[in-house]
Amino acid sequence: MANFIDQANKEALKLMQNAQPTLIGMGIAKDTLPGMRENLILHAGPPVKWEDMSGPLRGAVVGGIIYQGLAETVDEAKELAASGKIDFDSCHHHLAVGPMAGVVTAKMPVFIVKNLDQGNYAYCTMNEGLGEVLRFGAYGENVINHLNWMEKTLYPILKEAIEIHGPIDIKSMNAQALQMGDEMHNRNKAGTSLFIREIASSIVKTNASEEDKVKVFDFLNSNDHFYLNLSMPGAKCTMDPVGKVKYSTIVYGMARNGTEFGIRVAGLGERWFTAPAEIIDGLYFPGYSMEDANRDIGDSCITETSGIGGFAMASAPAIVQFVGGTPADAVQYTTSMYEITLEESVAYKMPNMNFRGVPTGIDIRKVVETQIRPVINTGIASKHAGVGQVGAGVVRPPMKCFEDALQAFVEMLDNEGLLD
Amino acid sequence: MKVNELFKSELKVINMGLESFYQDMKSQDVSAIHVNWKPAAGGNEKMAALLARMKSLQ
Amino acid sequence: MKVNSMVRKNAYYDSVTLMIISREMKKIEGVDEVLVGMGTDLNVDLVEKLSLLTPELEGITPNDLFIAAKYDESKCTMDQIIQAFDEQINAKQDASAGDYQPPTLSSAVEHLKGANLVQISIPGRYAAREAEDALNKGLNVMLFSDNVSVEDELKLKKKAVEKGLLMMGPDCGTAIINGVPLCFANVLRRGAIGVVGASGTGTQEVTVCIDKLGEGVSQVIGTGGRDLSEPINGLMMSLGIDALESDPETKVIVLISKPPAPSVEKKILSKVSNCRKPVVVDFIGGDAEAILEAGAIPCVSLEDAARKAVAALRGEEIAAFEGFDAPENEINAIVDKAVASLKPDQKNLRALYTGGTLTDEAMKFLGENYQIYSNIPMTPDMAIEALEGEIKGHICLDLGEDEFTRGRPHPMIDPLTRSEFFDSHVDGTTAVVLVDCVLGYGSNADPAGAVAESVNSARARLAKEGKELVAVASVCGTDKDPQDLKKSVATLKEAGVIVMPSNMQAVRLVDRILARVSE
Amino acid sequence: MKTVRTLKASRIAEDLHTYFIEKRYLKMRVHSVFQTSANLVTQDDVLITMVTASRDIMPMGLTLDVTEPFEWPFLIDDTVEYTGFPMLSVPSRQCRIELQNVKRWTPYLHNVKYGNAKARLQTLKRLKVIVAKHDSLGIASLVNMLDRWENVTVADCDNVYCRFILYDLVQFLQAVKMKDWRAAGNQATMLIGFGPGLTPSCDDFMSAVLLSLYYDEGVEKSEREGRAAFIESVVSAAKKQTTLVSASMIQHAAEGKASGLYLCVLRALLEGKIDALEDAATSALQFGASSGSDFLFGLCAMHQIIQTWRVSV
Repeated sequence: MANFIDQANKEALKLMQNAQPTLIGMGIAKDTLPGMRENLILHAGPPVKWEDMSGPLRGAVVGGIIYQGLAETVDEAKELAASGKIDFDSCHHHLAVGPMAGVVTAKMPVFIVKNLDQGNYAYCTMNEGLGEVLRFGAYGENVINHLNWMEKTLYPILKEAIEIHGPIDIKSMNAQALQMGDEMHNRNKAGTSLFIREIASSIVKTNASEEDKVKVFDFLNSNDHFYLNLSMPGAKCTMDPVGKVKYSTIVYGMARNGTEFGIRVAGLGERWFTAPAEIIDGLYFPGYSMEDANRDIGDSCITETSGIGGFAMASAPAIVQFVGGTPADAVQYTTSMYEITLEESVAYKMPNMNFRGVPTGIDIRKVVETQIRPVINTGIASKHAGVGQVGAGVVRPPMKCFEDALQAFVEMLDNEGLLD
Repeated sequence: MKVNELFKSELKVINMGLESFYQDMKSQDVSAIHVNWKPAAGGNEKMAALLARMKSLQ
Repeated sequence: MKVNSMVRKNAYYDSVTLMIISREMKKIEGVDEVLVGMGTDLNVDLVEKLSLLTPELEGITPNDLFIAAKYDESKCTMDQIIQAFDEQINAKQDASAGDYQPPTLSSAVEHLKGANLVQISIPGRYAAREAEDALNKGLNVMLFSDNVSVEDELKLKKKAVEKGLLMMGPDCGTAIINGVPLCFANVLRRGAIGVVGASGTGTQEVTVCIDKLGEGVSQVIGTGGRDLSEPINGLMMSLGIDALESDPETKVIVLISKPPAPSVEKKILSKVSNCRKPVVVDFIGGDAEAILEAGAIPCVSLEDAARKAVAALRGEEIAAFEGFDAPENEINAIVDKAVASLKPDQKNLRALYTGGTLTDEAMKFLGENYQIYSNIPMTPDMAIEALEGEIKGHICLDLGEDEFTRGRPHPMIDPLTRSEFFDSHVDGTTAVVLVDCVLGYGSNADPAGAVAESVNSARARLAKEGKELVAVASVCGTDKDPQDLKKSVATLKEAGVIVMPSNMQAVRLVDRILARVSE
Repeated sequence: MKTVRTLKASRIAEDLHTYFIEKRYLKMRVHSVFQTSANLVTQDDVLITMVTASRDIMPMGLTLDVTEPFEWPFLIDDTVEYTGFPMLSVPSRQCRIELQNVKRWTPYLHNVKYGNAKARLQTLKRLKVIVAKHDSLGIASLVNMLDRWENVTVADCDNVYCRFILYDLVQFLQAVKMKDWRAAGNQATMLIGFGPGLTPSCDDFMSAVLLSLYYDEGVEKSEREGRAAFIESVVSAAKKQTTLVSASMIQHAAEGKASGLYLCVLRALLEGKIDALEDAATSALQFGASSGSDFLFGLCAMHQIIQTWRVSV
């Protein structure tokens, strides 16, 4: 008979396989996210204090404060952030996820994604596009204006369009995008296109002006990563129920705040196991080098946690070049992820892996035993606030996170008298 | 005996250890695979012990 | 400074490759300027302007590749520059990801469908666990690793016998399964002689001799050196005999081992006496009577074992072979010539072996007639430790033993240990140097070349004292081995080494020479 | 008996497609084989380039649908035949490449939305910075001298190729700037075939020049003839003076054709789209066909000249 850990993992895997992430609507953070309030600012990764925040995260916080109207100037915003009058917390603690800095403030619009299988929710802001944006720590006037446009124009139209359209099945959209060359982390071109196709007629049916509709379409069309902010909450609401399975050794959360990398393991509840985040040895845009790079940042590796992203690299040859490899390397990356996972996804199949399902369910035991760490596709942010993306690459979580978690797991079993 | 089944089948070798032995196999067109073997937990005794304790659960 | 060039007609490499290569080539020590490019007029103009022009470049066309270089001849050669070019080209092509290498046995089994044998050469303290895992998965095991405890070996072999699987080793150097050489094994003709060997180079010598005689092997099963000890009780040799007896391809069985523990010998021989196929047994220096009694064929040497197996297979008369392939007068001429070249104080033997069982064979034969210092001495007082620095008398060494290999590769892989002993132990009192040269997969790429080099430098050293050196060698290998028997023999002969067809014949020849010089 | 190995093409360049339809029967020879590409040459010295999926498709080229790393099923000098059926066959290797239901790829730009002067100036400026930052092994480091080419010295050169060609290159650019097409044609012969690489650096540079001229929307009637003669003289010089691969690249450029990545850079430049330029130029430098930096240098040089033409008009 299988032991109770294996049984717990089986149960956890069932939750992953059966999850039904579905976009059901949009709302304002303060009215939707549990525990959200005016003076609370959420950020990516495990909790971090203002003093310990890196450049881009601080920049995004400053931008967030100004956008929220809590301060008017940059200096005021910095002072306020340091004053202790603003509370900071991890997005993950409020059922949310955010790419890069991942800053969420009370009045930001968010997507509402529901896992129809378990009935739980996940939230994510809308993707801002490329260039000078809050998530890379920019806080200039353009950034704030753009955020305001997203709130005042984009949000009402999309919200109405989703209401007109009805729920959108993220899982099947992921599955299709995967077949079209996306891995839903660093490439979201197919997903974004599918989303536009799906929502187009509903946008047209909204009451907005023609001019605004055109702007919305242009914006969606110009932003290949728009879908990332749907694939992320999709992965988040898939993984959250796993976190409640006692004795499971599966990783249900991975996230970085630009200072530390943190993981969460099902059997160990809400604890974060953290270690300093790495600086990525990736492919830098001309003129930039590792010296310009911030430590690894963002909640987007929730995609890898759920089995897509870097785990599905074999299916996205187009991005392989941008992480400095060949298509054969991509297949190797994906193949090696089967060594640390427990199952293959039933829903997410990769055509050029002979329709094998993506590697699903990271087991901390396997990671420690094989010393193979999860592979994450990621963008690299400049360490200076506001510069933006300076490269892309492959990063892996520090081994210490997994070793500490394994040790804690054994201690827990010991405390419960379950080990000899 | 199973050995006699081996004598009748195509030899397919898993090589674990010296990679040159694997290269020898490949150079003779023998179907082979090389295991990128590392001691459990990369030789970290403490981790190996923790893993062993978890594995002892039956 | 020398200016030189090379032209390759219609050679095309993509631009990025060419550019990176020319940069890398400038880093070669001694290279002052180097240009790599396509032979267009303007490029040749540049070559000229840099004073790198050679007549060779005059007939070049735009579709030819050239390398033009200026370099310090005392530091490098054009060949080196061209070689560096080729290496860079190849390195670039190899840069793509190789075959997938799974991290664990379980995963390997999934990636190689139908895998049936695991070859293990990881550090001994981890090896038993992996071997056990393999047996549990129904896989045959070739365990090359040493430092596996007797307890573990017994446990593994019991499990293997229970499952009817091969558990070759630990410390098993040679096996050939279905015609595929494993670890240190030679490339042999396939045939009808099945071999179970507890000694690595002994097995190699027998199988190579079989090949030289025009026959082949069905299966060669290695058992590891401890199989016929009391605790292990010949578990794998017994299983091997059973497997070969029921193998339709095998017509004759050969067993090779150092003398087994008496109780084990009894067990093995009783098995042999029930075997329906002819069995040739070479328990090097073992009890011939007992073997005969068991209805098997005893031998006087490894080569003899091969000859008798072939004879048994061909249904020919089985007689002991104790001489030479060459006619007696030729042998005498070789001995005369060798002895004549030596000075009166050159009396000593220096036998420097890389193969363990080959050393045993030499010691067993020569040790009867001479007092020889060795790490496997006939009597304790002849142990190598008794030498204490000062070198005197005859010496015969198995350089593959732990005492010489600590911290460095086996001399069959890396000939450095033997080269060092040539330098330190071959002196003005040396009459004969006796060596083996083991070819095959896993062995050094050119052991004969290394021996030739050592012989040449020793000869140059002795020449200063006005002395000659006599070197005798045998090559354990076949023409199909990667190192090639013919080529190895030619290399040795070119260095003036007397090459004999087998270790035993080399030993006998040395015996004749020593007998003459000690008269 | 050996079985016939069948490979499938996934994409084909339109010009090659038309060529096959026109020819009905073709006998070709394998000209060269690289890791991710291979060239065939017809009896009329037309070059056909096959690539694997990780490589950019070329004019007169096709992409094979194969997994990588890929070993090409033929060797240099093997004969390849096309007999009107939608496939190529390599009789001596029992191998064929199927061309059925293959997607077409357009090897030239269409629907270019020319951007305004300001935007184009910005993209050009950005492109120069990108090229300057790239560690070039060819002549691209000369991009730094584009703003002041009347006063260059050898100190501007960081390698032997730049030093050798600097003077001739400046003369060439000067002639083009003055629209002295005859002088430019003569001067071009002093460049073609020079530099490192299978496609020598100056050839990459020159194809960028020709490609830019092709898409220059402001040609006046009076200069058409002169330009055409210049282009013709460059193409014919290339046939004599440089490698076959280079000569075909230059010929294609004269017809407005180039590999996919190069076209992307050009489009971004023409349309004045900074983001698109950033991505395309980076890819062209890192992963593009050979000598991307020399090609981009050529774009910078030629577009700078085109800008000055516009200003002076």
